[in-house]
Amino acid sequence: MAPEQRKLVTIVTESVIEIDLCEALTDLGASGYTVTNARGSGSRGIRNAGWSSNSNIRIEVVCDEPVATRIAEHLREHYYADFAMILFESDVRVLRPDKF
Amino acid sequence: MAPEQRKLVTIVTESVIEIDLCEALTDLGASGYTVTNARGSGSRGIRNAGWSSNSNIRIEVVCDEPVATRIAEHLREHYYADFAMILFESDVRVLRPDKF
Amino acid sequence: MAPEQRKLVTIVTESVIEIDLCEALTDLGASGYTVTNARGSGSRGIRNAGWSSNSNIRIEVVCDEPVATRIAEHLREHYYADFAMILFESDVRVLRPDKF
Amino acid sequence: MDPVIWFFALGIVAGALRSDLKLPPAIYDLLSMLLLLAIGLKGGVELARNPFDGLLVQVILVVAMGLVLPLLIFPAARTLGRLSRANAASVAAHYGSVSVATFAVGISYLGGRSIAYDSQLPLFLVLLEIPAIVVGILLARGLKEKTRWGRLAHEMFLGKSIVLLLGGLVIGWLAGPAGIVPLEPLFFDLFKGVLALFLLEMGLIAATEFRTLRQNALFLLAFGLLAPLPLAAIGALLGWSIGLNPGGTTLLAVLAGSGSYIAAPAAMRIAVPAANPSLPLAMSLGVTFPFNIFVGIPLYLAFAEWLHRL
Amino acid sequence: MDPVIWFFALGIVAGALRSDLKLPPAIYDLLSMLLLLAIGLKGGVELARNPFDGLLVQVILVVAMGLVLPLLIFPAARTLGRLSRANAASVAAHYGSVSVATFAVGISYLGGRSIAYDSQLPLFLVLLEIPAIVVGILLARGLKEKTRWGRLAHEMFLGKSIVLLLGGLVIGWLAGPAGIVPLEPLFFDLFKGVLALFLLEMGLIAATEFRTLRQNALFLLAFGLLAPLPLAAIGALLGWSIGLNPGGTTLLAVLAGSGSYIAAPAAMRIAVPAANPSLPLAMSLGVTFPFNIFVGIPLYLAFAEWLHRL
Amino acid sequence: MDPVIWFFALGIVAGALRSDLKLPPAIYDLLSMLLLLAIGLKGGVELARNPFDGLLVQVILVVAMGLVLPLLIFPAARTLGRLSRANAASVAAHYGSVSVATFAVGISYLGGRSIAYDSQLPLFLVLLEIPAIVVGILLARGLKEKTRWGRLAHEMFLGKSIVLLLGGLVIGWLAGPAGIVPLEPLFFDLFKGVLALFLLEMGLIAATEFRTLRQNALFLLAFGLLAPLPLAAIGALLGWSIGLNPGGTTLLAVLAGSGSYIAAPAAMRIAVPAANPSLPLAMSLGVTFPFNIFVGIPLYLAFAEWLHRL
Ligand SMILES: Nc1ncnc2c1ncn2[C@@H]1O[C@H](COP(=O)(O)O)[C@@H](O)[C@H]1O
Ligand SMILES: Nc1ncnc2c1ncn2[C@@H]1O[C@H](COP(=O)(O)O)[C@@H](O)[C@H]1O
Ligand SMILES: Nc1ncnc2c1ncn2[C@@H]1O[C@H](COP(=O)(O)O)[C@@H](O)[C@H]1O
Ligand code: NA
Ligand code: NA
Ligand code: NA
Repeated sequence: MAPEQRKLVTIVTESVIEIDLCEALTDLGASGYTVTNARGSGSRGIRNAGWSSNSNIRIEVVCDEPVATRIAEHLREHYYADFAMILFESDVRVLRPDKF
Repeated sequence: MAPEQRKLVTIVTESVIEIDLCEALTDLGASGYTVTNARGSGSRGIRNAGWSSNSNIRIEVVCDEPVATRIAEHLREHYYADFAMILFESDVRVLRPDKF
Repeated sequence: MAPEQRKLVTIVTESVIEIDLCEALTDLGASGYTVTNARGSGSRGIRNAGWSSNSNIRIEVVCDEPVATRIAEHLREHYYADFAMILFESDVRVLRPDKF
Repeated sequence: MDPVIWFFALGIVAGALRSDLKLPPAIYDLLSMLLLLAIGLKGGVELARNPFDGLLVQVILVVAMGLVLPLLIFPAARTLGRLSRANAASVAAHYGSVSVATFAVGISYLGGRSIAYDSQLPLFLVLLEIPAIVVGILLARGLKEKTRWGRLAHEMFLGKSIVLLLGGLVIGWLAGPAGIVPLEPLFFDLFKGVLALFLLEMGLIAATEFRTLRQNALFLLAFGLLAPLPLAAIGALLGWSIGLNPGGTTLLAVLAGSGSYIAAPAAMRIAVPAANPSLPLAMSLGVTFPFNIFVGIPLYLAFAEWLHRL
Repeated sequence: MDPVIWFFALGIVAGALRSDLKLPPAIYDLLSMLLLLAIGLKGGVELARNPFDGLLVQVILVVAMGLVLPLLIFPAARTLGRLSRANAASVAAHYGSVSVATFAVGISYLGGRSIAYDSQLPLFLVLLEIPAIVVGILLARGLKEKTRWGRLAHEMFLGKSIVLLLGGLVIGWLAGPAGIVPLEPLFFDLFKGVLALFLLEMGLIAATEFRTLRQNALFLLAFGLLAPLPLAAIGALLGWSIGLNPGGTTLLAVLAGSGSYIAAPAAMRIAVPAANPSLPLAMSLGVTFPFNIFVGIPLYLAFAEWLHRL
Repeated sequence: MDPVIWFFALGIVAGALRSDLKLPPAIYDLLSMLLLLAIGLKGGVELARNPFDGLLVQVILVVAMGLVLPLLIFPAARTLGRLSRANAASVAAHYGSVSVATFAVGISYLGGRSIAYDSQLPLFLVLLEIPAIVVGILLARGLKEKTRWGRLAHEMFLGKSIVLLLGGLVIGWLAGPAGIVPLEPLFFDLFKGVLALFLLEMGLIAATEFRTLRQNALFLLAFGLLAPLPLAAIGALLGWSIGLNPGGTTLLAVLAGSGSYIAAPAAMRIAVPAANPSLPLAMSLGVTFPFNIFVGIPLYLAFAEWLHRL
């Protein structure tokens, strides 16, 4: 099995939307996702995870290009205006391409 | 010191194998690794970190190409069939290439 | 809005310098950063997060090339000699380039 | 003065001086779970001890208050504060709903002076949490179809605070005064200590939230300080007229005069994303909460006692 | 009914309704540490108070039971349940080993009726944890050289539960009834409250695990409900015949009739990766644990008392 | 022997055997907060009960001791241990400062024998935390402008331990013996149990730190074992000469003879990065702490009582 190219989409955003967002990712065609707790700072100020209203999550999705594009579109439409959020994408090689 | 190319191998898997896996990474030639707690969803269902049997870890290893290949081989042989696990690889530039 | 190239700088280091380091990142021109708790192993031994003196953080900064270079310079000068620390850089595409 | 309040003050001071003191999120969760369960259990045991009639009428009136309060707050926030529709609705939802921590300090205050309160109060706490949030969402969005009410109902009714309060109530009622004895060391004896630690963290958070009060600062400060009084007066009058004792009347005033900072922020963030989440939080946590625990609660008790002397 | 059990029911209900209620993992760890230490300390103090002879014979027989039980379970799981060799062995390991939480509920149940139990029971809890796991691994893998027994022994003998139970036993024994007094408020007075919180989380987990019971659902349900009875009967008979009192006999029945969900899952995951980890967990946590705390424990006590009247 | 110490031993053993036992960091934080607040509150209540004169002179002398101790330690570490300037200064800072856990064990030890101690001791604990660190930094860096003293002062004075100890002192003093009663179940009744859990974790950490003692191992071991004696003697002599009672004298000896492992490591890591952080930690946690709790404290008490019989 040769490694194959996929996209890694990383999202950092408010933890309050974790459930909604993860549901949306699955609906948009992602085969899975990984979430870690995070804190940080950005254009919407410092979010230092002292308590739940003020904590971030960091979500990673390995997927193919069309799904990555759909995710970016969806977030831009539904979340970008109102939520602390960043999104970036990079190229990765995966081992079991059938999984993603 | 010019930055130099290395591989970043990222593994997301069940936390129950952390000790074994980290030992194996060192044996396979990795100069180090970084672990964070995670939760997620994939082909083996939702792993939401409610308690230890059901939580994930996310491991990162910065290494050269041969080590990255050895790690992928090792995981494929020993863990892929039976454990919730994904692995992906990307290119990174490091500052102190002698370290990795 | 077309996606645009940026650098993702990832730093893994001792959690004791989190406050100083995050201040420095902002001063060096980063528009933000994301921090997660981590543990790991490297040239300075095992850091397994049992208690605060022995735990790591993992910091990510999305920024443009000059800022990435400045960050690398700053860390090399002020921290590399005395702290458990690694730094690596990769290419990412961002959605709202004006933010970074 | 009740010593638990000094812990809040300590938190405020440490936060204002930017100390690195910080409770881990897991501990914050543990403490709030213990408080919610303790309040519920206590209420349940009291219900088992003194069952009472006429609950249905009281319940209806209390829920009605929860629906009316945000309708009074919304226009005030909209006109006096010149807040956007979304922000005004969010403030209405927060202040129409209730603060568990303020209620806990109220219980602690009454306990310190051995003043009894009616056993149904924890139930009223549960009942008042949600209606104002629903009204707030309707005020912000109208009856647009897009609101995912199913998702929201789930978020609100199955949120941690309702589940633990209600669960505690039922378990306390099932166990009764005798059955609860083995659980008392954790849930009742430690109550004040747990509340003290919780208030320490609340102080740290309040100090941070207070700092975000920049735009509209004057209005927000004034609103946060003055709104509790008429709201609490409404609560006290309702309590008195439905026959609560002075302690119960005080606690209903506390509920009406306090602003939510757990259920409302989460629900509004999802249902009305355009509302600025830190605005009502800064007001309810940074201004109203300290006002209530230092000044408000004694005032409401005095008012309730005055009413009962009429 | 013991009120701590209602907390389990609350957890089940909240979990089934998919509430967002969730104990942070750190709190789960704290609660389980407190329970393990409390059980160990209590046993140690009792051992210091009533030293007894003939322990060696009892120990040998109890360990023998731990080795025999999985050998009885394995063929049943293999033939009746048509489970793969690995899965049947894993079920055997889980049910041959013991559940600390069920034991804690058993202690709490006996305590509520002031029924004494022999002081060596916590020691038996420690002794029964490991043998069945070893047998389960052998059943799955045979004596292949590839099993890293050193690594596994480390995992099992130095796992959290053994270290805390055994450590607590030794410290309790060293401290004795007088020395333990200053530690009683945390470890003994809070025991039931801590157990209540722990059971709340267990209920939440059980609700989730129960959902994964899909394939083989009927067999798994039947096995999870019916297996405890013969297993507990064996435990009770052994307890009675080695001279335990009715309380001790009940607890040995509880140990035999309960399934592990801490030590066994971790060890089997490492030693027999081919076994599906959620299958035995769903059975032991989702079916047998609730069965035992609601129905089994009272039954085992009745049986133990009947035996002692013979 | 005080049973809490066995928990430390259990931690050491489990750590040495590389058990996977580990307290979550959040629990470590909770336990240390509870200890710090309890010590502060206890001191504050005592201060309210027995106000005393002449505090200012005592305060000045105690701070002076905090400044002098590192000046004695530095040359010893530099010459006998052949440590680099940075490392020697770091050791001086750690041993000149104080260990809260050792102090807590000292309190527990005195409590077990009903020996009273002067109410100002918790205040001395606060006062002794910082001066030695400042001297240590000056010894390492001289008066270079580059030291960011503002940042460091913030780190030290607003660090968790000072804020909680001082905050507890003030709250205890404000509340007084009567006001503190409702807080006693959490902060005083659970004190020993919380200390036991904390020492369990300290044992686990000490076992790990001990392993890092490789280079210079002999000197470090010798220093860690022998340094406490003269340092504690200085503390005892000072305590005796400023008129402390035997219990107070013992605790001042404990403070002088113990090494910091919270405030000093954090401050030195930032101010003197060139110092190896695990060296003083391994000594203070891995050698001196166990020495003090097993051997030192009883010795210091004997010495203090001998002094008071003079
Ligand atoms: N330049 C950046 N690099 C890394 N993370 C960032 C950056 N900007 C923002 N973030 C993260 O994204 C979250 C939301 O960003 P924002 O919407 O800009 O407030 C912040 O709290 C940070 O955790
Ligand atoms: N497409 C994906 N993107 C990101 N993370 C994933 C993806 N698929 C699986 N994971 C993570 O890897 C873990 C194991 O995956 P699996 O073996 O597919 O169940 C999951 O629990 C997720 O945390
Ligand atoms: N090769 C590596 N791959 C991933 N993480 C590493 C690697 N080397 C070191 N680290 C991380 O960086 C921290 C500091 O590294 P060091 O300065 O080498 O001790 C370690 O504790 C690890 O968390
Ligand atoms: Na209100
Ligand atoms: Na069993
Ligand atoms: Na000292």
